[in-house]
Amino acid sequence: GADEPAATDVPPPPPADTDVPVVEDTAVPEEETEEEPVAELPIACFITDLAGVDDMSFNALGWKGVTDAVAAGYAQADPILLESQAMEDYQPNIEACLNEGATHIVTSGWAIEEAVKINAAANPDVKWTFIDAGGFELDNVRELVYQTDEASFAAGYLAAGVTKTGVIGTYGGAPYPTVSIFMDGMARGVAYYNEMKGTDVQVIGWSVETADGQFTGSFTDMALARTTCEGILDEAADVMLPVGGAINLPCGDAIIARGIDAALIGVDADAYFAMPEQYQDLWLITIEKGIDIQVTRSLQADAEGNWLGGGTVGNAANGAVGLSPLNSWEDKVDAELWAETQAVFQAIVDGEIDAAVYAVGPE
Amino acid sequence: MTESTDTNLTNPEKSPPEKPPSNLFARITGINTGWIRSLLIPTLALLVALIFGAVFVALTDLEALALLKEDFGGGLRLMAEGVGLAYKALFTGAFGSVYGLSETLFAATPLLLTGLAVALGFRAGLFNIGANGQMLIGGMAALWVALHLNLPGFIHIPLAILAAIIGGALWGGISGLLKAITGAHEVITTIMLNFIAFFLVEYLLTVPVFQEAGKINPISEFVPLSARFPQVFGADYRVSIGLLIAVAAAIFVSWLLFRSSWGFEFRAVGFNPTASRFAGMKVQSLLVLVMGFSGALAGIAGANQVLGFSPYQVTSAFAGTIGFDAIALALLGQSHPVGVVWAALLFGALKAGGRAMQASAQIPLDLVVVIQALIIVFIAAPELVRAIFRVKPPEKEKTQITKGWGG
Amino acid sequence: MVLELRGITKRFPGVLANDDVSLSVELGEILALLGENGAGKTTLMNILYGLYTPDAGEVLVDGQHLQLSSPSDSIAAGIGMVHQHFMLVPVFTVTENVILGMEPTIAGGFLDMKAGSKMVKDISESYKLEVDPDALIENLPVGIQQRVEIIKVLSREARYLVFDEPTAVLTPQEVEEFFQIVRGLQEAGKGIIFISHKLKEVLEIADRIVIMRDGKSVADVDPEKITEEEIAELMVGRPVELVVRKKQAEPGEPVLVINDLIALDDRDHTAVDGVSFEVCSGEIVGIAGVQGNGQTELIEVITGIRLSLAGTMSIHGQDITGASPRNIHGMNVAHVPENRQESGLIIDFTVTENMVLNSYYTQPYSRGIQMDWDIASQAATRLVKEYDVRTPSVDTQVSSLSGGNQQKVIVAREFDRDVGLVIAAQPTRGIDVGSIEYIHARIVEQRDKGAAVLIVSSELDEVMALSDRILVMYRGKIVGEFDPKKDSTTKIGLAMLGGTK
Amino acid sequence: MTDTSTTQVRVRATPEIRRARIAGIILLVMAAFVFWFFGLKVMGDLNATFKLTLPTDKIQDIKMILNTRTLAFVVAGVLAFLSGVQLRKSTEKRTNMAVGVGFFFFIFAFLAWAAAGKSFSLVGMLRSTVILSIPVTLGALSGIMCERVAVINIGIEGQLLASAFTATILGSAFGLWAGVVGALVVGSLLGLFLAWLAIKYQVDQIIAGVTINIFALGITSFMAARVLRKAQHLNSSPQFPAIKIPFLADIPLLGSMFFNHNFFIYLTFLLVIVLHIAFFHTRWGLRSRSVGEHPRAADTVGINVFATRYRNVILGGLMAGVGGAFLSLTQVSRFEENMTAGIGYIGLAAMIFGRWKPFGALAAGLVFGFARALQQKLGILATPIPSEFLLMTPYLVTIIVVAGVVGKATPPAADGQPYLKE
Ligand SMILES: Nc1ncnc2c1ncn2[C@@H]1O[C@H](COP(=O)(O)OP(=O)(O)OP(=O)(O)O)[C@@H](O)[C@H]1O
Ligand SMILES: Nc1ncnc2c1ncn2[C@@H]1O[C@H](COP(=O)(O)OP(=O)(O)OP(=O)(O)O)[C@@H](O)[C@H]1O
Ligand SMILES: [Mg+2]
Ligand SMILES: [Mg+2]
Repeated sequence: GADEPAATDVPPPPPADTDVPVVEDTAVPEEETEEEPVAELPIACFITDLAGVDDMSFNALGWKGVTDAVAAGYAQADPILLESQAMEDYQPNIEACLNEGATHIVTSGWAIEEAVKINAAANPDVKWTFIDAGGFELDNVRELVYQTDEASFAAGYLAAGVTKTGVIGTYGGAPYPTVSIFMDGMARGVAYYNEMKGTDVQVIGWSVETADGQFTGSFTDMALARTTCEGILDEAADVMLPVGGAINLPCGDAIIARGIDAALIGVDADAYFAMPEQYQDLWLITIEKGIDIQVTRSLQADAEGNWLGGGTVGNAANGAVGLSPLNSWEDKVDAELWAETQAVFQAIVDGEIDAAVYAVGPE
Repeated sequence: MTESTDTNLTNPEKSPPEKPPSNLFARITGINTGWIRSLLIPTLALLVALIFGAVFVALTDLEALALLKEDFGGGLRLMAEGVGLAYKALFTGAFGSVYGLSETLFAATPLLLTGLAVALGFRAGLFNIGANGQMLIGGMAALWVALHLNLPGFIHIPLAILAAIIGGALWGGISGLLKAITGAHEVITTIMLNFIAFFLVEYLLTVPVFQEAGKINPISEFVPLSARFPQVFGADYRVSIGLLIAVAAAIFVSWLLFRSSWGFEFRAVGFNPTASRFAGMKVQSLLVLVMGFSGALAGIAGANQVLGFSPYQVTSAFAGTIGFDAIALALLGQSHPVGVVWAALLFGALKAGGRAMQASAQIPLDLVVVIQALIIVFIAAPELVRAIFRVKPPEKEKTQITKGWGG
Repeated sequence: MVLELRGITKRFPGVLANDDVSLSVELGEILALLGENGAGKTTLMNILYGLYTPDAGEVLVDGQHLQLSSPSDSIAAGIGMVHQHFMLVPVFTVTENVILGMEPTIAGGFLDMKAGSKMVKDISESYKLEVDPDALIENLPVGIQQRVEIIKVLSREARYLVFDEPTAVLTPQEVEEFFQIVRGLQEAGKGIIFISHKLKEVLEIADRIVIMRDGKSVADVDPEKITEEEIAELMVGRPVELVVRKKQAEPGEPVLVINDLIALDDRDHTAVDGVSFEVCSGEIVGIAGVQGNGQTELIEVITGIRLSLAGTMSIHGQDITGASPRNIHGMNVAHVPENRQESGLIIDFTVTENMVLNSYYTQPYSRGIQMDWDIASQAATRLVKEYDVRTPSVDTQVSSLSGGNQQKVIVAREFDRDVGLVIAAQPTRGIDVGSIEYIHARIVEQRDKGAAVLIVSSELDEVMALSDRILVMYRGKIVGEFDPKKDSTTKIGLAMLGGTK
Repeated sequence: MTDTSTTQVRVRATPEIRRARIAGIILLVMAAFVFWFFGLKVMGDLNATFKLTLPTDKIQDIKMILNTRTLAFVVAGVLAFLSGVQLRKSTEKRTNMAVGVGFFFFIFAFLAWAAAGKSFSLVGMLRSTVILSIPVTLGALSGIMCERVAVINIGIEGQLLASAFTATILGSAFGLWAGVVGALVVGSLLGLFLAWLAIKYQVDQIIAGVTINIFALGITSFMAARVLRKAQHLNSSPQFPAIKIPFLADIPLLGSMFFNHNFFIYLTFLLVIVLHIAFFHTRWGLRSRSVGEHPRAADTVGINVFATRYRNVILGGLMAGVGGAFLSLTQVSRFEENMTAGIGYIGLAAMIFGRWKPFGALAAGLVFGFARALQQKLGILATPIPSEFLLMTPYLVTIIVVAGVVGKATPPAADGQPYLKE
């Protein structure tokens, strides 16, 4: 139906008046939004990758972006949702979108990239928004990739200041770059903190040297994620960064079950709002990747006739990646540390700290 | 040993001689109950499965369920509409257009190959759950040849397929070898080798030998034009020579099982390994050989996934769940090549139709899996279907398809 | 005090196994039930035991109709049965097997093994059935297993005992012991039904004889007033030849030579323990012995199926140690294996396929790896005719042939060429008289054509009738050589039990 | 006549000796590898620190510090010694033991190598081993229940998945115990379904089981997509808390491993013991086993073969139901499509590895759990081994164990065969 909610029923996005730069898409000039009316609203179609729309991650966020756009009147009602269950589903799903008359196709996941490239070239009238890969150089495709490690770096700095045990843990679903980039940025942020403060905060589950770490090998095996997290908690970690959608939650379960004073770092959308209630107190902060907002903006631009093709690297400077507010940890985090964290982030925005280490796409 | 058969001699006139199947269908399929009879149960099974599927769709239609409380008739109508829309899409998606038909055949291609792989194993008393892993390894071998040899198409494709055959055969052969040498059961080793193959492929796709240059994601380089399977019905339809290869494989397996001495040995070992050993067959080597053949067939399916369709670039997901679907398929086809062909077409149709159903009726693809499971239940337990439709049973009906752990 | 079966009819698909059969047995009486293979004896008894429901007829005890829907009903009615194929769980102990189904327990279903083994001991003492209550069944010789079956029946306080072919697997001495037991039971007032097709035994023990043929009861006779020949004729329906006719053997060169052969069984215990012998062309050597004394393993080693541990073997002077079954087959050795359905045939295959089971890879049945089924089927058709295999067609599955015809398929396959050595294990086990006569004749024919023949059989009568020379095997060793014409059954039977020469 | 005197008597090795030789050679190779790779090749003189207490433990900071190189040399020596014993002479029992001990030492040396210059929580690894073994063990118990009465249950995976799904939904809607009941009911129903197909309709049991797996995967995914997506409140189940056993839980190492877990883990251990006693010391067990070994014999003494099979297969489904409840109500609070990810199949492997015995199943579960926990620790220790290869560890270990250590296991004699009356 038209008002099908996204994967998680979430309160509206956080207010924009926080100190931290919220995710914003600077590529779309704000002032043009109220210009002359557009003839026709786009018909949106969303295609997931194999993780499906319930992945509590980029697919879910992409779809949320689409439904938000519909709700805001940037796209026609009843957007189409197509899940891919196999590699060979991408092409027919795209064709199904086209056959159903979609004029704006949103897809997520690097694996679909090539199928999109081919079809986008063949269908120049259709607009495409593509999440998590880039390098198309086509006017009708808007690519969204994220220099997530910039925000992750700052979160790492914060975590290093918050930890009491001096150990921070992380694990991911699979060693894919979109996952590892969170882990790598965080580890570098911790290292930066150590350098600044002369401390020895450890990161467990990711090694910057070997560029490899702790993975569950599955984005659905919840029980495995739980023990993976517990294995890291056993090493005395008290801040955890799980990166893998639904498999992030068992780590929260583990912390609650142990009754320890540990925190979680969220990924993608502000976990305080996006994730189930029982974990609310655990989220120290979220490393935000503004997929939903950017997808909505992209549809908005299409609807309003100020479409811009090409790629954007969402980064700290353009606000597409950032840190959420502290939410429930507001009282628990030392104000000085929080100020420092924001300063670190600002330094990244200003280019004084180069936190964009991880490659996010073809050069 | 029970002597339950000492009858023909003492009372030869009492037991009517069993006539060998006379019509062509029976000769080809081995189902000797005549045309109508042999199609009756599968058709009814499909029908019942679809009815159950409809019930599931209706009962999970939350809007209709909500409406049911206020307006019972309206709720029911809404449910019926939902089901109707879904099944119309399912049918037209699979058969309603040339494109649909082509998608059906396209989906059937790897299913047929892996179905044959599993069926061949069953015939020899081996349960190969490892078609997925064998596909992965076979596919990667084909990919290596595709990427690293610079050859004209007419030789490049066969060579890539050959590599897939070798890769799949080796991976399958490991299980055969372990069983022959140590007695480790193939059900376990093939499952484990599936996981191992998957992670191996994940790794291989991050090394320069396979990974697309300049990419950071585990995705392969493009298959060069010379190694791509040509499409047989033109660029608009995804059916490639993979289908022809699969059909050829079915014919080959038919020949292998019923016309070759190897097939004779396979079937002998499948029915009775002890007697086969007494007859001078090398049962242990045959186990390896069968698993090798089985793996090779799955390997070709892997090649099809790698070389067979746009965008000719792979991720570790290229085997999908095909190797598992194949088990159902081989069971459905009663481990007979002809049966497997029909089963593959049916499953292919469900796949293609399922996608259409998702697109136009927003029914999750998983419904197709449910329907598949139900079809197998009803075919495996024809009494169920007969009880529902009050069909009389045929005189004889028994196919031993699998064995326990003993083999 | 009488158990009665009245008008029992039982039909299996295509077979009328019991056709209006009536019989009765009184307490303290031994009734023998005689009949050929497939005459319907076991079926009748299974009905009595509640395993099968009859299509017509009823069972009565003391004129009282019995409702027998499961064995528990029969057990409750005081009927016990020692089955033709023992109903013992091989991996259980004697006690466990005996108490199964009527377990003594202490509170809450826990097994009271002490009570169990005491029960076994008590019964075995009072009926002189010596057995170790804690031994595993699979480790016991058949004779002892039979005792366990009897204890099982007695422990259920049966008044009527059915013995289905109890002597088929026993040596003459064991048979003698068994008869002691049966007489003891008779004295204890039990009613006994004794099934057999060994005429001598029946005449020795029975008070009354009922003869069955083709599912019908054809005679009820007094053993005092009838001869073996008459009984045989009643059983088969025509006069039968009870002896194997053969000429004096003319042994030639040694064909099979075995020296100090040692081999293990499946559980890695020594089964063949330093065996040496030879078989010459033109003679039949029979190996007698109680089952499980290494005969099976010996044959398997000679035919290449089992690896030997030490020793040498040669055929026609050519070393065959470590040779594969196929190599040995290639040396013109015919092998009729012990268990036709397990190792001789693939019963789900057709007659044709079984006829080529060990020659399918050779010309003319296959060229390269391509099989020529037409030629194979022609060959099978010829063999079926030549060896009198009664089958509707060569495309019939062997599983639907009778045991005798199944055995003939094997004999046809193995004998249809220039055979130098015949190895036949239990060649006539469980098949009808007609087929036995036929197969015996074929074996003698091979000998007369100059083949060396090695026969293994647990039926001492068969070994005596066929062999020119008898070797007795006991605990893996050859313990004696006998001449069937001179030595008595008793003497050989003693050797089979490990007695001195 | 032939000259017997000159024919030499060839003596071939018994299988026992052959096995011992192979074991000896493998151990020798392992010794050499340990000596060279973990001993000589290690840079510098590094210590590995094994933590024996958890951060949450009462008693804190017990550690075991070992010199990697010294340990490697010692282990190499032990392996070489075991190898020597094997190559000289051995009995079957001692071969298995030697291989087991050898692997234990090898893994120890390997861990020390991986942890050289670092520290890691050994107790955490062992605790994880126990937790990870639970669903595998329960799956195996389910298999044992069924196969002991000769019904093959390859549908454990599906039974686990369906009952986990039910536990999540009912748990979310009506609380913990409703979830438990739901899981048990669904597990049992799928057991009944298997029994019904296998006994009443004599459907090939492997087919019946595969069908259950496919059906469970399909229907749960379908429901998750069609219902749970819109009704998120049904996909957030409560969790059973850990129950600390007084005093015992505070014993270093053992306390964390065994005595500070949720209800289901204790239940699983209890089930293993209860089933062992039930199978081998009660009337029920004797009858069940007789039905699996020789159904006709059981029938002839008045045991109802069909009823016994129905009952046990349903109980088998129940065991899987416990496994599903464990996953959903103690491990994770959310159902995910295909969240069992093959654990049921591994349970099947554990059943075979454990030779159809409850304690064997537990041991096999622990071996698998250990392999998993090992992989997780290695991921933490940042070894040069790529994570993809680490992820293979549990599966490799299973293959090695099944092929190398177990060999051919003998199932109940009638396993997989339908019982035909008349
Ligand atoms: N023994 C044989 N003699 C002649 N032809 C054979 C033989 N075996 C197989 N064939 C040929 O192979 C074809 C397929 O064999 P068939 O259908 O009998 O196999 P099957 O194992 O009986 O299959 P099913 O599983 O259906 O019972 C037949 O049509 C027949 O021509
Ligand atoms: N369960 C069964 N199904 C079909 N036919 C059967 C079955 N049991 C026995 N028969 C058939 O019924 C007939 C009688 O068999 P039965 O076993 O009673 O003979 P028997 O006299 O005991 O022979 P034997 O001396 O070989 O033990 C045989 O033709 C046999 O093949
Ligand atoms: Mg899904
Ligand atoms: Mg009988």
